[in-house]
Parts: sequence; C-alpha cells; structure tokens
Amino acid sequence: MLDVEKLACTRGDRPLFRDLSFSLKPGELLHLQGANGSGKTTLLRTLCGLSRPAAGTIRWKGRSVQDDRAEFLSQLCYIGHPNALHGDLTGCENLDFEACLNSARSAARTALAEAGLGTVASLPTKLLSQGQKRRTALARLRVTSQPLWILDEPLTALDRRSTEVLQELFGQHLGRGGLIILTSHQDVSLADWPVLTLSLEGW
Amino acid sequence: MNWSEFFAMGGYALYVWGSYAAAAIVLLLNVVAARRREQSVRRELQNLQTLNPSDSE
Amino acid sequence: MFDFLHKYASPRNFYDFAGILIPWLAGVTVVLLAIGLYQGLFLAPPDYQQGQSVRIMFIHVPAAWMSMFVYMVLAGAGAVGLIWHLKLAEMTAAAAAPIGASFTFLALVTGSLWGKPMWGTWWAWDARLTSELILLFLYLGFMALQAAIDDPKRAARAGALLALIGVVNIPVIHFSVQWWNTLHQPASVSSIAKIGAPAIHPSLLWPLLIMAIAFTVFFAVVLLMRLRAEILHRERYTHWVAERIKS
Amino acid sequence: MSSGLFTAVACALRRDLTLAARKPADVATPLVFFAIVVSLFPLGVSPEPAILRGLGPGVLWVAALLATLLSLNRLFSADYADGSLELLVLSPQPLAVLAAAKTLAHWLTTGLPLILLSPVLAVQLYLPEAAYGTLLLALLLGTPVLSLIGAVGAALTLGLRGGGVLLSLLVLPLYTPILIFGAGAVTAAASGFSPEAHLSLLGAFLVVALAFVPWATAAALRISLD
Repeated sequence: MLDVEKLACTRGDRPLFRDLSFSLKPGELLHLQGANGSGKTTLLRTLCGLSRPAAGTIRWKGRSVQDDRAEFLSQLCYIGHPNALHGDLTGCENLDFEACLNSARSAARTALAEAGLGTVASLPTKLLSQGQKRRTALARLRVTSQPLWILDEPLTALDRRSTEVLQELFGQHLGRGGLIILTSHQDVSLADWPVLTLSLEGW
Repeated sequence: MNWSEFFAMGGYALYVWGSYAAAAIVLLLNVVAARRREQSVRRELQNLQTLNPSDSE
Repeated sequence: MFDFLHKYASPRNFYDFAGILIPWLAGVTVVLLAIGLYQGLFLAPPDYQQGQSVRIMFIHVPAAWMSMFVYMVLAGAGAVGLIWHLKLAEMTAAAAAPIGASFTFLALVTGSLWGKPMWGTWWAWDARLTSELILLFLYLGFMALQAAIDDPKRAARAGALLALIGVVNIPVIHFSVQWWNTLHQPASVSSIAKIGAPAIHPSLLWPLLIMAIAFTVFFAVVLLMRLRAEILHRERYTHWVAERIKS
Repeated sequence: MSSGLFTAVACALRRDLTLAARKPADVATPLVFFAIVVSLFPLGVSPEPAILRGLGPGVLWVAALLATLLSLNRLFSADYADGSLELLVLSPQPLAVLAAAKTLAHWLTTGLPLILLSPVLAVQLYLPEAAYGTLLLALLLGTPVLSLIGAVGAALTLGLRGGGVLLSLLVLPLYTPILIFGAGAVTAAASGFSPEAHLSLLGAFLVVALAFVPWATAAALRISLD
C-alpha cells in the first residue's frame, strides 16, 4: 500500500539518512525509533509531502505521491508535535475546521465525548491542560476516515489510561485495514496486532 | 596633452573623478568582500572539522 | 549538451572549473577596463552641452545596465533552482545578489554626481534614478531575507521566489515611476533629464560598450569567486570539501 | 470535488472571521494606527489647509499601506506557531485557493475597515468634496492588492526573527505602483481631472494580482514549511 524506495533526507545541508526502503500494508503499524536528531520527524514530514526528500520515491497504492498529491492527501491524517489547536477556538471548532479541510462530515462533539472531553468541548482550547489539549488533538483520529495515520510522538503528555484508550483506537483502525506510522520514545504494544519497528540509526 | 587641463576636466573634476573613484572603490570592495567571504567559510569549516572530525561523512 | 551540463552542474566539478577560469577572466577584465578607460577619458570628445562631465556616462550607464542584468541573473538562477532543484543555481542567486546591489549603488552615486552640475542638487526624483533606487531596495530585501533564514535550502528557495516576484514587478515599477515622473516633473528638469541617452556619437559608443563588457566580465569573476565560497559552505558535510579544507 | 473546495474555502473564511470577531483588538489596532499616522502630518508639517490639501491623498495612501503592513503577520504566524498551518497545507484542496481565502479574510478585517474610516480622516486633511468617491473606489481597488502581495511576504518570512521589519522591506518596494496610482487617482480627482486612467490601472493590477499571487503565496508557504 505505502512503498518507500531509497529515500534520502537532509536537514539544511546535513544528510540525515539515505537508501531507506520499507513498505507498509493495511493492518500494519510501524514504530519508528531513533535518537533525537536522527531524522524521525523529518521522515514523517517527508512521507506527508511537507518536506522534499533529497532522493528516493514514495508510492501510495503504486503511484508516486508527487503525481497526484490531492489523492494521497485525502487518504492521510497527520498529527505532528504541535497540537494544531487555535487557543481562541473551542475543541469542537478546531476539529470541525480540520474535518472541513478534508471535506469530511464532522462529528466533533461525539468524538470529543468518546475521548472523555465532552465537558470541555466548548471551552477555548487555551484554557485546557497540556494533556487535555493533546487528547483533543488526538480526537481528530476519531473524526477522520483516512486510512493512513502518520503520528509524531502521539503518546507524549498522556497518562496511563489515555495511552490505553489510544492503543485501543489504533487496534480498531488496524482492524478496519488502516495503516499507522508513529514515533514514540515509549514502547508500543498492541494486544492482537504485530508492531513493526524501524530504527533510523543504521541508515 | 596638457595634464593639468586633463585633471581639471573642464571644471567638472569633482564629479568626473568622483564617479571614477566611486567605481574603483565598488569594484575593489566586491573583490575584497568575495575573498573575505571565502576565508570566513574556510575558517568555519576548519572549526567544524576540529569539532567533529569523524563526522565529516 | 546535457551531460556537459550535468558534469559541470555538480558543485565539486564546478568548484575546480571555476578555479581555473577566474585568473583568465580577471585578465580579460583588466585589459577591457584599460581600453575602455583610455578611450573614455582620452579619446572621446567632450559633449557640446555637458562638457567633460559626459565622461561620467562611461561608468553610470554600464553600472545601471549591470544592476538590471544581475537581477535577471538572480531571478533566472532562482527559477532554475526552484524548478529543477539544482543546488548550483541556488548558490548562483545567493552569490550574485551583493554584486548586483553594489552596481546599483554605483549607478545611484554616479547618477547623482552626473546630475549635480545640471540640477544643482545631489538628488532629483528623476524617473531613472527613482527606479534605480527601488531596484536597490529589491536587492536589499532579497539579501535581508536570505540573511534572516538559517536553513540554506529554505533561504535559497525563499529568495528565488522573491526574486521572481521582483523581476515581474520591475517593468511595472519602471512604468509607474515613468508615468508618475511625467505628471509631477516641472518642465525645466525634464528637458535635461535625458542624460542617459545623449546623441550617441560612435566615439562615445565604443567606450560605453567596452566598459559594459568589462563590467560584465568583472561580474563573472566575482560571481565565480563568491560561488566557490558558497559551494564550500553548502557542501561542508561532504568528503571532498573535508579533504580540501585539510590541504 | 468542487463542493469540497467550496466548503473548505467557506470554513477557512468563517474560521478567520470568527477569530477576528473574538479578538476585536486585532482588527482595531491597524485602524487606530491608520488614524494616528494621518493625524501626525498636520502636527509635523502644518495645519494650513492649502498644504494639507496638497498632501492629503499621499498621506492617506501611505498610512493605509503601513496599516496593512502592520496587520500582515496576523495572517499566518499564529497558525504557523500552533501547527494548524500544516493542516492547511496538507488539505487535499488546492493550497492557492485556501491561501486566497485567508487573504480575503485578512482584507475583510483590515482593508475594508480602512476604506470605511478613510473619508473621516480625509475631512481632517481638507480633501475636496469631488475626491471622496475616487478615494473610496481607489482604496477598494488597491487595498486587496496590498493584502495579496503582503500575504506572499508574510508567508516567506514565517517564523523569522525580526519578521515585521523584514516583511516591510520585502513588500514596500512592490507596493510602489499601487501607491503611485492610488494617490495619483485621488490627487487627480481633487484637482478636477478625471481619475479614470489611474483607476483602470489599479483595476488591472487587482485582476492580475488575483490571478497569480495566490499561487505565489502557496509556493511561499510550502517553502517555509519544508
């Protein structure tokens, strides 16, 4: 489904890694590992098309993502380090905006309720705690219907219970034939789904 | 060829020689700036080298 | 043709190629400057109206021409860098900007020196000088943007986009200033204002052309010098630069 | 797909307008700045009606230019900081159209209020009656171009230190044709000439800017987020 061939990335002029190849099939979760500065975030942003790779190709369903960006982007949900929440907008409004950009029917209120944030759903997000903000941002995973999730450090600032809830969400998504690529310093273990790991150290 | 007349430039000496002097300065500064830029890059690279010699891959 | 381009488009080969070329071009520049200055200062006759001060034209016109030419090189190299992601083109744009800015400044200074005897003031809002001033701001904007961005790749591509927008706007700015100048210009100054194009007598035309070519070759020399420095900077993580620095 | 585009543009516009409604200070500041800059000239130059009448159009336009510049960082920098700009870039909808939507929102919250306030300030500068219509029309044609070109500058200088001053240095030279023909139109109308030529040129700039500048803004956003 997602095939990466001989990918090379740089930060500024400093080469990070090269000849990186891997592929991901529906129902698989890829856990990217590597020390800070090894290029994990750069790789994620390159997979999304935010950054340009120095070399190599990224194919989605056999077609290079450069050829039909709109098609690939409509299949992708990316959550980066920042929560992408505007402080003056409520949780609902932020999620509605994101869903609307991907022309998806927005069920923000129910998604936030499921994530246990029903009470704070209509508060401006600047009033929420760091953990609540992160869970609001991650609630986007309940709103989107995109098959490919690319998540940068999703588990940070989450307490044990929310981590379990999130991992259960991952399980459901994989069950529906979704794909997940994430980075995390904690180890990720799903009840009944294999977790592939890829370390950026060697490349 | 009367040199004093030549330098007087028909009374426009300040403006003519001012322009040619400005041109000379600009051309010279360009060369000096280019050379200094190269030296500063070389110094930067030497520092980079001493910083992490092995990492120069 | 394409493999020739490819061979020399690689920064490493270009670095050596430039190293060989610079002394020769420097020699040509010196010769051309000598001929141009000799013709301009000694052989060319004084103008019946402006007297000897017409000799300023041999610096002002080539400098003004270079200020425009270098901005075209800037925008062209930027476009190539943006579209084909050719690292060498990005570096050419970054290296060309300060040279272009210096020529623009020279054109302004000599324009003011040339205008003073006629206008009685060091600065007059003459259409050409005003356009030249705005061009200087475009250069300074380009260099300021490049200086403000740390990541060289983003700096080069942001600068390239700005240069492309600038180059599209230059004719519009020139046209607007021309129009604005004819509206607000008191009649007396505009009659003398055709400084840039007095009747071009052959004996004036030759030094003008030679000086223009001399400036262009000079630009090539300094551009190559700056490019070599840019190449070392942008390729600092490669093997070949590491060896060069050790030697 | 096009219905998706329309909803995306609509919600980008609605989002920025609700944000502007929730923080009226952001809308008010450029307006107050506009008024203050205009009132500086009688203090700095002279309260003489004859002098101010000559200065009027130019002062109004320069002040409008600077007020627009002041408000440009509001366009992208907040979204760049909290990461929602990446959502915009990663939307399947064409980025140029979304960038145009944000620029339109910026113009509605900056350019339009400037236009509505300008007659009041024109009275302070003794602008002749004949010129008010032209002032409004010229600003109506000119301020969108200021927002469009300014948006490219704002996108290029995202996240840079000294962004405000740098943005002005990048954008002001590109504003000169708008200033020349904008002020020229009002001056012509004030002295009884027809401002038609100036206004038609301003209209031409607007059409060309609308057609091409959003693509440049999209390219600038991609470059800044690379």
